[in-house]
Formats: sequence, structure tokens, C-alpha cells
Amino acid sequence: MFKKVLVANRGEIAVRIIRACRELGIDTVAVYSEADRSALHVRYADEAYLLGPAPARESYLRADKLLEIARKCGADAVHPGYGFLAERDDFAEACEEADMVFIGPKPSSIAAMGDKAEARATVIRAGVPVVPGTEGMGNMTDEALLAKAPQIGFPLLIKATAGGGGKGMREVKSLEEMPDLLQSARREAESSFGNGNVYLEKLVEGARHVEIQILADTHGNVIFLGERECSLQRRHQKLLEEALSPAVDDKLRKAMGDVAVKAAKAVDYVNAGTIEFLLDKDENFYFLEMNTRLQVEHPVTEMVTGIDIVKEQIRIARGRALSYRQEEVRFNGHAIECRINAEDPYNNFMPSTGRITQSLLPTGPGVRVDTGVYPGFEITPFYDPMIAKLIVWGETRAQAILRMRRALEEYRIVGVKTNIPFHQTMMDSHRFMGGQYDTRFVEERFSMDEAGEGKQSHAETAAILATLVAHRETERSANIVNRNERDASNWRWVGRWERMHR
Amino acid sequence: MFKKVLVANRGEIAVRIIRACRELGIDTVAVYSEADRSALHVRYADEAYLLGPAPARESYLRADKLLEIARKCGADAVHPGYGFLAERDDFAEACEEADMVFIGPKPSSIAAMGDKAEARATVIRAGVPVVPGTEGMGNMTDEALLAKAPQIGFPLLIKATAGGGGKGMREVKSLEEMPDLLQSARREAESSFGNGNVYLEKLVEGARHVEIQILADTHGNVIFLGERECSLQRRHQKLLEEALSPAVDDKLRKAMGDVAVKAAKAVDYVNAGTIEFLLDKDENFYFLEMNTRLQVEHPVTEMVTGIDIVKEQIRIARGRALSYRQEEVRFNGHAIECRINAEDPYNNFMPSTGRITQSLLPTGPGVRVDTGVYPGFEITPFYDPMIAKLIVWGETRAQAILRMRRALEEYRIVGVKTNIPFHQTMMDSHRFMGGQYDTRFVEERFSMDEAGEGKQSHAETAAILATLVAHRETERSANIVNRNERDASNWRWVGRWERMHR
Amino acid sequence: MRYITTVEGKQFLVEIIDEKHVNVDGRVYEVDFESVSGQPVYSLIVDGRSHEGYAARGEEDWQVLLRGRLYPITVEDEREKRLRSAAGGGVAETGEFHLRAPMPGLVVAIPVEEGQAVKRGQVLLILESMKMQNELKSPRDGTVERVRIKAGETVEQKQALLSVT
Amino acid sequence: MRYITTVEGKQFLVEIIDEKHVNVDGRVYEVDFESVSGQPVYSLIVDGRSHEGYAARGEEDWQVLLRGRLYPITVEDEREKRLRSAAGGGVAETGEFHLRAPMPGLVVAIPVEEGQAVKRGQVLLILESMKMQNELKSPRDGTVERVRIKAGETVEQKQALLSVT
Repeated sequence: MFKKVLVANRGEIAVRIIRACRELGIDTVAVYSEADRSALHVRYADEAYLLGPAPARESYLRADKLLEIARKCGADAVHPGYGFLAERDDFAEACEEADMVFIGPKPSSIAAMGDKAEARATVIRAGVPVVPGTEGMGNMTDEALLAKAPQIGFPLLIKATAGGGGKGMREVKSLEEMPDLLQSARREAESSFGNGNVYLEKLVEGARHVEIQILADTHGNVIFLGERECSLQRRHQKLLEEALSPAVDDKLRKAMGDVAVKAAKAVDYVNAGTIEFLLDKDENFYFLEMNTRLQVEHPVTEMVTGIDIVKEQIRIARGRALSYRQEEVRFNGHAIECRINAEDPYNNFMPSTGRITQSLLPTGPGVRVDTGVYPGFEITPFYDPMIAKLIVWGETRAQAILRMRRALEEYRIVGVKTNIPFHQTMMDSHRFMGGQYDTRFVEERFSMDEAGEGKQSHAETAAILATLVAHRETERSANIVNRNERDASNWRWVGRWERMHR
Repeated sequence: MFKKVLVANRGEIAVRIIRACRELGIDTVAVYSEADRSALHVRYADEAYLLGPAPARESYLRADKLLEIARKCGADAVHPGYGFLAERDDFAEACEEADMVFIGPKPSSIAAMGDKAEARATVIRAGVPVVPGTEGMGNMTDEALLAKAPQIGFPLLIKATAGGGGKGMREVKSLEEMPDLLQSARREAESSFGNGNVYLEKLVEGARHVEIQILADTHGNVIFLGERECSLQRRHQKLLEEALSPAVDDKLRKAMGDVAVKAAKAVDYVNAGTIEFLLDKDENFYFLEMNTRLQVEHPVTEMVTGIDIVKEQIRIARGRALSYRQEEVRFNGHAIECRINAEDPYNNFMPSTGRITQSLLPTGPGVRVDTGVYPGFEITPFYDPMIAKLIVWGETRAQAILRMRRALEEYRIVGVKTNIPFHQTMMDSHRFMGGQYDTRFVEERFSMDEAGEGKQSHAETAAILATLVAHRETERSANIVNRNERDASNWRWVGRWERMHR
Repeated sequence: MRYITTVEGKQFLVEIIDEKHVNVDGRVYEVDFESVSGQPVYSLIVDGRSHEGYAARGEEDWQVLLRGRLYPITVEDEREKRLRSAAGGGVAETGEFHLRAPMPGLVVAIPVEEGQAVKRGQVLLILESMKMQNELKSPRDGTVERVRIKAGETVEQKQALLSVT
Repeated sequence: MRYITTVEGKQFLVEIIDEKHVNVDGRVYEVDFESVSGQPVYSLIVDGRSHEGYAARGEEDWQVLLRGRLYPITVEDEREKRLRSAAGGGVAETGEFHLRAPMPGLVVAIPVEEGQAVKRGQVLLILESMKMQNELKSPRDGTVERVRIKAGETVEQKQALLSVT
């Protein structure tokens, strides 16, 4: 068993890993930036060391400092969490060189899956389906692309090789309109990235983002723990995840699981990992990428399987065989996770910073909260806006939704704005309840205002509340004036009174 | 389905019931005393009505007011929780008469199990074993008792008929010493209760308190959900419960469960209920009493069976059949509940009152907290000192203990003293870890000091912490003096400074 | 005290009768109202209905968050309201708009330049914070003036960025 | 600043060198110490070991709750300590003990009477609160004086109940 694990991360995932270690009797080492001295992972760990200033590149991304601390304090393993250094093969390599176990896959597996073209080529060789297209086929001329297009089939997408963020992207419905669209895509790509190269990709309509969780040990055992439905996204950020997916039945699950295991074996994978797929309406699925690390949304899988994925990661890293065989993996009930972000759903999801003054967690049966914040903690602009994950379990999907509703209603966070109202609106949406949504749902067919319109309005109650609060404030101000009349020396109150009535 | 349920209780159990109703889409009505306006059950319910002043007999025990409120607001059912009016057959009757469904057993079942002698006679008739003795056989002479004693067997207890609290109780090891002990027991009973009558009861040595959870519907189905181990008690108050019991194997569980079902059927029982047994070292078990209501410790059973007992109660009250048949009840893993009380474990468990200024709940995998308090809430002396229940689930008992340790370590409550250190000490005790304890363990063989001695001492760290805090306080005082020198008019600071240094 | 309270275009005439009673459009309600733990979160019981809402002053109105929905609300006392109607109202549409940084961050791009005419809703500036790019938009039509920062600069919360006149 | 700090009969000589360093019995530790959310809960990192403890002033000492264990601790600065040793120490054993109600409650019984000699640990009064009967004991040998309440009376927190001289 490891004696001491350094957790090279912050926030809720650092707390999550510390909990697993503590329950295994392993000492934990936290690292923190200057902005995180009061963070929960520092408070909960057995040891804590300062990394550097708040910006991640001066603290959580400083592999050299992390390893120096790990050496100095005698840690025998490093858990990278997700983000930061979790998918950096050079860091995994450096850990190995420093005789420290990296709780993750081999550097070669990270590298193989980290390069998109290489990953695609690797899994294609292993017989894993990918979204048909010309990516990885080199830069092609318009003539070559036009010749290839009918083989891919319409509708398809033109995408910029150097691209991202939709720049240089065009949706093509037929061969006729393609030459013009190719020209405009190349122009936009050229002006945006200084590189006019494009490739073609089949447009998967009504696509869902479904991913398979796998576990692989050093003895060659690879199992899958079912899928997660992650289609609810905004700007490619997942907002809500479910296990299992309402769109996947036993047969499809088995098919996707087998393919996922094949993909993992293709890179000689060891550790927990996730294969992301696009799933279309006709149950065709295509490999997107592999995340060679623990995922944010791992708890929904834990809730329906009863398997502690972090503890299994540690077990695998120690060279032990998995605790479960494939046939022992059973699915019980349904789990939903809402990512609670410090952002304003009524103002274009603008991030919100500030000190959390109050936080009341939902608790009770079937509710789990993974968080790294608490009342008194300051949300800074340096890191991810995700401040908590609210996870519920129910015997059925319908019960999980009802439970999530009551948990969201109970959750109070004061001091920063959060997207809780977004999730509440989503839970009331008929499309969500029916499980009928794809990756474009949030951005194209969901609005806080419209979705809210179906809800019972509490306008009159809101009016009473606002009036009472405003009235009390006015009365307080009046009292302040009265007090000031007795003690005119207290200039501060006068000043405030004046400011309020300007 | 019910439209609206009035929850005739307060604290964590009122919150628990409100949660179940909300997840079923049923509106909830809270009632509250003047001390509880800010309580969580008032904040979470759909409606809330004032009952009366803080003392329970003027509020939560006012059946008349409760029913008046229930009528006025149109509730169609009443859930009594535990305590207060939960085991009052007249209240159940009054609900029925007011055309309100009482979410509990029939008044006749409550009455039958409420009278100890009658309950004993009833279950004996049904073939349920009770602790052998002469209780319920009328007042017997010394001669009759001496003749009966050898049939019961030694050791046995002499107990006062009118008694309680150990007064008039004698342990008898042999027939020879019995006449003298009878005399002294009668004398003590006479002087304590003005009634010298005594009865005999077999002394169950090394007894555990093990109880069986049952569910019974109006269609004649009665099932049991396994047992709970509740032997860790202090002054007959349970402190910690487990499901399942480390002392019960499958065969014994089946035997106890069958007997429990028999006892429930003997009183035509409907609703959730609990049969309490004494279990001796030789796996003999004896009926103690039946609790005709939801128990404080029901969550441990929910954690290992996945069955929501409160939702089943509501289902039963609606006249539906149980959701589960006996063969569908499966046990998965192990659960432990620690009752978190506002009391000082270092000062004879003296209750502690005050305002909770901070509360940080343990969360994460396998942890559930049922509580009715939050930061800013005032713990008053009017009600039970239990402010929260911390429940954990683990794949095995050992994992549950490890998880409970980390959860207790994470739990911070500031503002009142709590028994969390007691539970921490218990989790470290070898006797507890080995599952080797009986009902006398806490009072006779457990001490905070002794149990603490085995633990690693952090005396030096404590010394550093105390010195730093004291130093900071001294420095602050010094700063105050300096400030006062500049502003001598601020008499309050001077006053405080003087008080501090008197 | 009588107030005119406007929610989603709907006006309510709310009279605070005493500590425990309000009159809304002629109907009297029993109310019990208190702040939770001294926070801007209020427990409000209206004729037995228990509600909990967050209420805070926004830029120009009250923001009430109740049962997962945000209500922007204006509360004016009758006298104020009368004065304002007399004066003719409508302040927000005229005068200068000063764009301030809603949070500390890095200015990624300023897709407008001084003197440029902009429409309501047009993006004025992209600010990166918490790993997200956030578009700051113009609240009304106008002309961009006094651009005080450049792309690539980091800014503090509330720092003045540019104006729309 | 140098302090003599006593925990469980063991003395530590603790010198506060500066904000980040203390010397305990000749060994220098790097410390990082702060209060959590303004509460009497402190996060303390000593040479990298992260601890969190509750520390508050008790009647005569500091009470530190650390990793599930309570440490009663006295902290004296060296000068104080010297003065006290010179004076001869030992205050607690002499003088009057005033029993005050630790919480509001109902006086169930007063098993002693005025003028009665009592031993250390003997029950002076039974107070019912939160449905529990609580025995209040004498902290030392002495004689019961000034019984100010009767059984059946309710008392407020801190109310004087009786004295032991």
C-alpha cells in the first residue's frame, strides 16, 4: 500500500481524492497556490505545501515544484485529478523518473490518445468506428474533397484544420452548394488562423455525447462500467450528466462497452479512463476521443454501480488486480449530476466571483455533494467556475429527477451567483424529462425565459417580498437618521445616508 | 395520492418527511413553536403554521391545534414522525375521526403495543419469546417468587413493579441469597415508589439490543428489512446504530425476522414498525417491545436495502400494496449512524445550548447527513439534544468504519459542543472495531480518557496552537490599548480591556 | 406605507399595514417575514404559504430569486412614483453608459473602436476569467468612446473599460 | 515573546519568533496559522503538517479540540509564570465556588442543604434540560452555602444556584 499520496490538484476533485486516500488509511499531501491557503483540500489533507502565486502556470502547472515537494515530503505516489497536469505525458514520465507512482496511465498511452490524429488512426486500426471524414488524411485540394464528399455522405461539415470555435466551419447539405461553401470556409480559416486548410466530417444529426467508463489493471483486465449521458453542454462545457443514458439499451451498452474496451486495449491502457462517443438517432456511434484520466462526472457511475472509481485507481496503481470482473458490474437505479458553477444564468452565464457568505447543502437520502468550497471561502477568477457537483440517486430516472428538483430547491449559496436556476429550469423542461435531447439542445433550443414560462409564477409573492425588504431598508435608513440626529459627530452614517438618497 | 401532508413534528425528522413528500409531489405543511420560526422544516415546507409557545406541551403535543390547522389548510394526511404524538392512539383516533389519514398503524395496534403487560401477553400468545419472568403474573408473595425462581434460572433480576431507574432492582446469583435480596428490594421499592411489589426477570448476560424493521400493508403483506444493532447506549439513549448487526448471521436473521412478522401480525399491524429484541451470547432472543412508528435510526436500513422507508409508509397509508416482496429485499454493504447530540462528552454529556455559528457538513461518496440545523440556528433547551444524524455506507463494515472516521473528522460544528469526539473515540476503540459490545459497554467499559490513551497524542501541536491563539489575543489587546490612546473617548474598548485584565 | 411594485410589467399596489399584515390590490394577507442568518435570504410566510427567496438591490431594480426563477422588480413609494411621472421618466435610455469589468480578468479582444457606432446587444469586449471567455455587450445603441484598455491587458473588477454615448 | 505552555502535565517552552516561525523546546518550526471564516477554528500548518483545531478560552485554561481529542492547556508568558511561582500559586483550591446554571432548565432536585459538608464530585443539584436530567457536581470539598433556588423552579442560564465554601 502507498504510505503517502500527493494530490496535484485543487478544489472538489482534490477533496474527493483526499477522502478516498483517508478511507484507505493513506496519508495525503495537498499543494496550494497563494489564492488557496484557506481551501478545503488544504484543510483536509495531512500535509500541505505552498506551490506559488495564484495563476495556474505559476502553481498547479509547475511540474518541477510538485515533484520537488513530493520528493521532500516522501510521497510515494502522485494523483493528478483532472485538468492541470492530468493528461501531460511528460509529467507522468517525470513522476516515473523520480521513482514516484503516477496514479494514471502509462505516458505512452497518454501521448497516443493526446494527439487527435494519432488517436483516430490508432482506434481505426483496432476496428473502432470514428466519425467518417478526411481528418488525418493530409491537406486535400478542393477537387479531392469534392470527390470524397459523396462517399462520406450529406449533410457533412467543412472544418478548419487549424480551427476551433466554429470559425471556418460550414454545414453542407448537397454536392451542388459545396464548391462555394469550400471557398468561404477557406477564406474564413485563412483570416482567422492564417491557415486555409480544411477537412470534411460527416454531420452526425441529433447527436448525443455518450461516454463509456472503463477500468484497466496491469494484469490485462479491462472492464467497462456502463455509459454516461453528457449531451447537455454549453460552449462544449458539460453541464449535467446522467448514468445510465436514456438513449442506450442493454444491447447498445454492450456493443459500445466492447468497442471502448477495444480502444483502451489498443493503447495498452491502464487506469480509469473514458471513451467519448457521438451517438446518432439510429444507434450508430463514433469514437470522439479518450480521456486518459478521472472525469469530473465519475460520481454518477459510482452511484449506479456502487464502485468507488478513485479507490480502484489507487488499487490499479499499486499493481493489484481490479476488484470486479465484468459480470459483477451491475447497474442499480439512476443517477444525475448537476455541475454547480459560479456564473449568472440570467446574464449570459457570466462567471461570478466573490466570497461565499452562506452555503446550505442539500442532504438526506440519495444526495451527494462533492465540493471544495464553504462559507467564508473566496471564489477567485483564477480557476474553473465549477464550485460543486450535486449528485442524486433514484430508483428510476423519474425519481432521480424529482429528487434533483428538491435538492436544487434546498441548495442555498449566497455571495456568488450560481447556475442553480438553470438546472431547476432544466429539471422542469419536458424535453429533459422525456430524455429527448442532444448536444445542441442547450444552445439552440433552450432558453431560461421560455422554459420558465410554463412554470407557475410567484410574481405576487415576489412583489410582496421585494416590497417588504425595500420597506425595511427604508425604515432602517430612517432609524439611522434619527440616530444621527442624536450624534452628529458620526459622519460615516451621514455619508451613507446621503449616498443612498442622491 | 395525497395532495397535502401535515408533518406533526420538528427537527431532522420533519425535514426527512418533507423531503420524501416533495419527491413524491405531495405538498407539505409544517407546524412550529415560537422557538422554531427559523427552523429548517419551516423553511423547507410549502406551508407553515404557528402552534404555540416553545414548550412541547404547548405546541408539538397540542393534538387539538394540530388537527385544527390540518382541517383549515385542507391536509388529507398527518405524518407524526417519532416522539411527540407518534405513539398516542388517541391522536391516531382523532385523525381518523377528522377524516384525515394518520400515516401510521391503527389506533388499536398502537394501544396494544403501548401497554407493556398487554404487549407481552399478546406476543406470548402468538408464540414470540419474551424474557422469562413473572411480570404480568400479578403481585406475588416471597414464597411464590422463591418457588418460581429456579424455573426462570439464575442469574435473575428482582425488579420493582412500580419501578424504574434501577431503584428496587437486585441481581440474584443463587437461591440462597434470594430471600435477603427480596427484603431489601421491597424496602427500597416501598421507600422510592410507595409500592413494595416486585417481580422476577431472567438476567440476560452480555445482551445486545437488536431490532427488526418491518413493513406491513393493508393487504396483509408483512415483510422485514433485516435488523439494526443498537447496543451502544447511554442512559437508555441510543448513540450509534448499525445495519446489519455484526452478531447476526443469515440463519438468525431469518429466525428473528419471522418472529418479528409474527409479533406484528398479532396486533394486526399496518405501517413501518420495529420489534426490539434482547439477544444473548447464545443467540437466544427475547421480545422487548414494539415501536409503532418510524425510528430515528431508519436510515441505516435504507442504506443497506435501498428502500425508502418513509415513502413506503406513505404508500401503505394510501392503501397500496408494498413495493417489495420479502424475497426482493437484499442487503448490500454495511451502514453506521452516529447520532450527533449537542452535549459535552468531556463533561458528563451535559447538554449544550447556543447559536450554531458555523457548520461544515461531511459530504462525498457514501455519506448522508439528516439534520434540521444550520449556521445561524439557535439550539434551545426545549427539545431533544440530537441535532443531526451522520450516516455512512461502506462495502464492508470495516470500510464503513473507515468512512465514518473520515466523515467525523470533516464534520465541524461551532457554537455548541457536540458528542463528535465521543464517536471519534468509539471508532478507534478495538472493542467496537471487533463488533464486540453489548448494551452495558458505553456505561461500564468505555471512557473517553482511557480510550483516548491509545491514540497518537498531538500534545505538542495543541500546545503550539494554543500559544499562537493566546499570543494573537494578547497582541490584539495591545493594539486596542494603542488605539485607545489615540481616541480616549471610546470608553467601550477601555472597559473591555480592563475586564480582560482584572 | 403604500408602494407601487412592478414585476414583469404587472403593477401591484402594496400597502404595509403593520408588522404582520400587507394589503395587495385590496386583499389583506397575513405575513411573517424574516432574514435567514442575517443574509439577504428571507423566509416569508404569506397566509401560511412558506417561501424562501433571495432579494438584493440590482443596478436599477430589486432582484428576487424565488423557486428557481429570477424576478426583476421595481418598488416605488407612491410619492416617488407621482414625482417621477410628473418629471416624465425614462432615464436609462439617455446619458453615458460606462462599461466596467464585472470581474477581474484578461481582455482578450475589443471588437469595436473609438467613434464606432454600435447597436444594443453588440459585443464591446471579450474578457477572459475563470477559464471562460465572456462577451460584454452594449445595453443600448450609441457610439463607442474613451476605450481605456487594450487587448492583452489584465483588469481589476469594476475597472472602467470604455463608454457608449 | 516566550510562553510556558502546559498540556496534560507536560511543559513546553514556546517562543514566537515571528509570523512564520516558533521555537518549541529549542526546535524551530515553520508555522502557517489562520482562523477559518473568522471562527475560533484554526488551520495550522507546522512544517507541512496540516492541522485544524478548535481553540477557545475555558474558565481557567485554553480548550483545544484537535483530531477528536480535547486538550486543556495553560499558556503563561514567562514573566507571569515567574510572578505566580513567587506568589506561591494554587488559587483554585481556596475561595468560594459559585454553582451557576450551565443552561436554562428546571431544577428537579437539590440533594444537599445549606451548611452540609460535601465532597468533591458529590451531586449538588439535578437540572433538567433538553429532556435530560443533568447532575451538577461539586468541584471540591467544602460546605454548601446560600442555596438560592428550590426544586421545581426554572432557572436561566448562568443564574447563581448555590455556593460551596
